[in-house]
Amino acid sequence: MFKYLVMIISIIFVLSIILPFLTVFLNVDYHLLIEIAKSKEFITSVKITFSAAFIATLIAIFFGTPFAYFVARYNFPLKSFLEAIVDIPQTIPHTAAGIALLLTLGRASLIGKGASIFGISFVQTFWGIVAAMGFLSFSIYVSSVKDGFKKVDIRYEKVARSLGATPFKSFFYVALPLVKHEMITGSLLMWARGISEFGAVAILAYYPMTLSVLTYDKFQGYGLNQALALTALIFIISMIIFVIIRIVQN
Amino acid sequence: MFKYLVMIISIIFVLSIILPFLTVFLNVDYHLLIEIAKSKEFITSVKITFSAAFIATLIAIFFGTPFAYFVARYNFPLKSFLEAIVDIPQTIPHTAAGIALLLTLGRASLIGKGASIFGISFVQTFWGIVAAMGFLSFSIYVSSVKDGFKKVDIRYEKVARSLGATPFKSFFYVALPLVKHEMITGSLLMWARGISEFGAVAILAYYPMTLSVLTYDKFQGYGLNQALALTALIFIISMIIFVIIRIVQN
Amino acid sequence: MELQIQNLKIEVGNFKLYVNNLKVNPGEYVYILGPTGSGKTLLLEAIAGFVTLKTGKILFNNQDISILPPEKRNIGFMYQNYHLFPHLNVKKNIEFGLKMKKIKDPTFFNYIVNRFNISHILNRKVQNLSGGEKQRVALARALVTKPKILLLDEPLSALDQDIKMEILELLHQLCQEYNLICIHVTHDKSEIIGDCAVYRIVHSTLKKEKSDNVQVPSYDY
Amino acid sequence: MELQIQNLKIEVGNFKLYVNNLKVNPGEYVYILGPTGSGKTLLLEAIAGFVTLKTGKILFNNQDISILPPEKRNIGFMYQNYHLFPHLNVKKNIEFGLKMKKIKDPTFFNYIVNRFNISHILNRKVQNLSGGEKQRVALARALVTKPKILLLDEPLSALDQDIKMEILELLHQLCQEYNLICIHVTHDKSEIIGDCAVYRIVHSTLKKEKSDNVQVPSYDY
Amino acid sequence: AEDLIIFHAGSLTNVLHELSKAFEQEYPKIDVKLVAAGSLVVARKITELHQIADLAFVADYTIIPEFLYDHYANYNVVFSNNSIVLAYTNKSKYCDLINKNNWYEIIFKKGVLFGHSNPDLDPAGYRTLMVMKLAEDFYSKNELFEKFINAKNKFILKKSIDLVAYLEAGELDYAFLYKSVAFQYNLKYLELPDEINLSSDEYKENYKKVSVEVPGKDGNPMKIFGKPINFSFTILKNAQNKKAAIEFVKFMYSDKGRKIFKENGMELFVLVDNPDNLPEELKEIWGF
Ligand SMILES: [Mg+2]
Ligand SMILES: [Mg+2]
Ligand SMILES: [Mg+2]
Repeated sequence: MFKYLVMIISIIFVLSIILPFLTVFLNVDYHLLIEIAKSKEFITSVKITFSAAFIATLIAIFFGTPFAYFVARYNFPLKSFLEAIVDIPQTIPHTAAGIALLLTLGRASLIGKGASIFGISFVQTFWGIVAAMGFLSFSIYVSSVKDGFKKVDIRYEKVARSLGATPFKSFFYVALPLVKHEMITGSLLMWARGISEFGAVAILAYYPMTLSVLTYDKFQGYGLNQALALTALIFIISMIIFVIIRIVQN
Repeated sequence: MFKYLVMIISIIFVLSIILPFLTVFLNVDYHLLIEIAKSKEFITSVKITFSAAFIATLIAIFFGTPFAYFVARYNFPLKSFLEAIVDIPQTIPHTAAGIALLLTLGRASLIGKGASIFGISFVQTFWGIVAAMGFLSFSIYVSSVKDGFKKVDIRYEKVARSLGATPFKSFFYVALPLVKHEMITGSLLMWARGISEFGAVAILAYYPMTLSVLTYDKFQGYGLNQALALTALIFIISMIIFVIIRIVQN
Repeated sequence: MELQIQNLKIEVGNFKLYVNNLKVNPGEYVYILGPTGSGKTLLLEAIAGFVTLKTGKILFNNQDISILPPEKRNIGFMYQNYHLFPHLNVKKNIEFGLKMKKIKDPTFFNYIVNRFNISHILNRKVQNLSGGEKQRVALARALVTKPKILLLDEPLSALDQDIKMEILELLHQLCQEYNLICIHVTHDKSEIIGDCAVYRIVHSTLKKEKSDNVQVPSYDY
Repeated sequence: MELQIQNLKIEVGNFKLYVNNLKVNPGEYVYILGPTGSGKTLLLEAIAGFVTLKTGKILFNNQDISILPPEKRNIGFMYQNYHLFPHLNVKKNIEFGLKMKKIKDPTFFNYIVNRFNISHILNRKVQNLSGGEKQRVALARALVTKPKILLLDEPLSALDQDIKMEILELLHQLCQEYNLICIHVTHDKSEIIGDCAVYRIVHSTLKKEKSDNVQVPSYDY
Repeated sequence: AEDLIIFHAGSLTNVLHELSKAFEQEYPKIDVKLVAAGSLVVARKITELHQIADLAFVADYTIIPEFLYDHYANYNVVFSNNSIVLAYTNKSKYCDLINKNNWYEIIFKKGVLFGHSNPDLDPAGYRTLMVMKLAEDFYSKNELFEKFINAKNKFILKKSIDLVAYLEAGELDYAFLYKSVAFQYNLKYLELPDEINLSSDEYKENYKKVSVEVPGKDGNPMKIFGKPINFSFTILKNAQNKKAAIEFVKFMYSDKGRKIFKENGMELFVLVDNPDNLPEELKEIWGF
């Protein structure tokens, strides 16, 4: 009885998740889908979206891994405050984050001026996409790896030290390999989230168009059919990514 | 040496997160901020945003808790497939999700027609906001509670059964209280994420305006100063929410 | 009023367990020995109703109870880590069964609480109890609803050495006091006291040992 | 070449531990007894260099090693759960110290591997080893870099009863064979064999027992 | 590749998209970036948000002189005209019944949803309000405008083009759009009487009788009076890629460009304000 009740509620729940996907694939114009899939605009957008999310993830790995280790291994004043700060971007409206980033990285800002010396600018450029994606999804990576480090018994590292490893070596040869799994899944999840980012990207870099922005643009400028075909394509891509993440996780 | 290197990278990392917030508060026009904080438009938007996210969370609690229990406690074919499906909305671009929801819940759809009998419609209404927030953030709640159930030793429930509890009672008096913490933090995180949602809300229900949409609208239509003041206000609200979540979590 | 298991077969995944015949009378305390992973807990769970039987019957008072759900079998179950409900204090843990079965019997509740010498810790959190206190609370919780059968899954293994004997003697006393059918599973033969029937799981099958010869070579488990 | 600890004081949070004097000679095997939570592990970690001393000195060969980082102390450390690196196979676990210290000594490596009778499991994953095998691999890993001091944190507690004695004897043999300073901490006095010095942590202070009188009342720990 | 950034009224999305595709084929080194917004937003992006663009296309020719002169532009090329229509689809409620004499009743009927764009952001929005004010007189329906403003069965979206997808999805029954937009998206549409549809120079004086307030420069309210709908563009003074912008305009007035406009239901012409300030190349092709 109880089991069936739980089962029925669960089934309703799952159906309500599947339904939007089903609706899209039932209504989409498949000729248009194939046409868009082949279009230069779409292919460029896929490349930009994937590579921007990839670079954002690389940056998060470089800065976030030491941070996660620092927080997991050492005690210091304001530690929990620091941990909290890293999670804030997860809960702020993305459009507000986008405006904050625009101000921080814009041409008139310190960073914007500094970056322009190296020929980098963030507004309406690829690097703006990277910044927006990175800012709003790095905490996924960090919290995954932080949990990993917290789960790893610090005694492994102590044993390594007693066997002659410097802190540096015990980090690289013991701590990092033991969180390899969390690093990989954290990266994949961050990458996937980066791909899905919209609000901040739309403000900081409407161009070059990511898949999110392109969808919105099509919806607003070119009507439903194009947007729908694009949505279906994105769903297919998302599901492929998702299957990959699941395979890696298990 | 190693510790200092890790510390320096961590500090750079944290600074780069704090910087956008700092920039906003250094540049905002505080008179305008106060004016907006008092404006009817803003207050309405806060009310709508908070209550829509709240209702979405309630729905997730009602449907998602049994689902999480079902997945954590029972074995059945395609279980891992089902678990995977629930996580998909996390990785799809939100604008694409918005278009899928528009099609699924629109006036012409089955659900839309059904709902209209009860006087509910989803496009450009409060219920559309609830649907968009719910669809894109319920998996935060579900995965929190699912992890909770998985961590609870099933033997507690078996003991309860041996003491005369029906499955229903052992669920309510033992399983649920033991995941109370995960339910609360999962709800709060889902609520916060709902508040931050933009892409899908913008498509399904640009009106009535949530805080995310209002920010975008101000930015696009009325210039940076208004958007900036709004962003600062949102940051303040987000930080308050965040502190509350942290307090509850610990 | 005896418990009798006949031709029982359990299959969980690749794991199998056979019990051809097991009979326990009220007031009788029997031991089941077996190494870790031999299926001792599983057997108790089958008796309590948490495992679907492949074949066979579990008779209590000559009635097949294997068709009943756990909550209707009236069997006390104690896991090795007691599994006191962490969200309830000592008092509410003990009252849990009464509440579920809608029994109101404050006299017996008070009697049990005094019997186990835990009246002074009723308002404590279960997390803060010592091993022996946890054990006694768990026993009180199991017995306050007056079950006829008490299943004990390695009841001493989480206790400090010095109180093991004390609790073991208590268990034997309770068995006689309430005329209980007690089944005690363990991997440690030193827990066997008194002249009890001893069973052993050998090659997935429950076999009876001569009760006067429990000293078997140690390599066997 | 002896290890000497003088006026040591450790403070971690509210926890304190004092060692007025502890002296161990090469080839000597000493026991430190104490209940769970008394700071046995902490003391070993202090000797190995993982805990900052409040006051006091740790002298080895009359030199204060307490200023050295752990990797320069040349102390073998074995935790009760061995902590074999799960991402490395048996061979790589044993080679780890050699690699870190950039030692190339295949002869000694082979000797150690044969000494501990683990040459046939070198390519195994450490997860799949038995308790005794893990123990021997952990010892090989600790000893292959030729430390002068071997710290053993409850070295027998994760082992099955039947091989405890075997490993205990091996530890004593190793101590003599390599002229090691061995410190064995445990809460179980039955692990004491031979005529060894025995210390006990009482009220946060390490105290020496008469080595011929280790049979103390059991309520003491 | 060099970028040519064009800020434009949403209602020009389709035609400019086609135009820029054709243009990119001819000039493969130039990458055209189209950024659509309501025309008032186009202006504010340039003046308030200091965003950089090469060309600005707006749906109301008065916006360029009002907002962009003299700091950001010093000439204004009126290139096409338009009218307001009531667009719908064959799924729209009462689509079989609607005509010139009942539309202002049908849009208020129960179950009907209609939409227009935001008057503060988009000329199509304030023009819709003007149409309703004119209709109140024209049809002698007292309080028609009042009823329209207070109607609950409507969406107001940022720019008129945003309404199209909702019409197509069946989420809207009727939307006030430019005729060219309705044409481009193959929507059905009801042409409103010339007296009120803001298309004709003939009724110029009639249109002038109505006005709408929108946020002007510095956010102060600004009154806009009714007038025939004319689209205009300018090359911005701070354009980073003026050369490509000129090439684009030349391409727009080439045979290929004209054809694209025609296919999108728009007539292309030239009326220049301050022709002296035009780049030489454009003076040449237009004969100034
Ligand atoms: Mg067991
Ligand atoms: Mg210890
Ligand atoms: Mg282009």
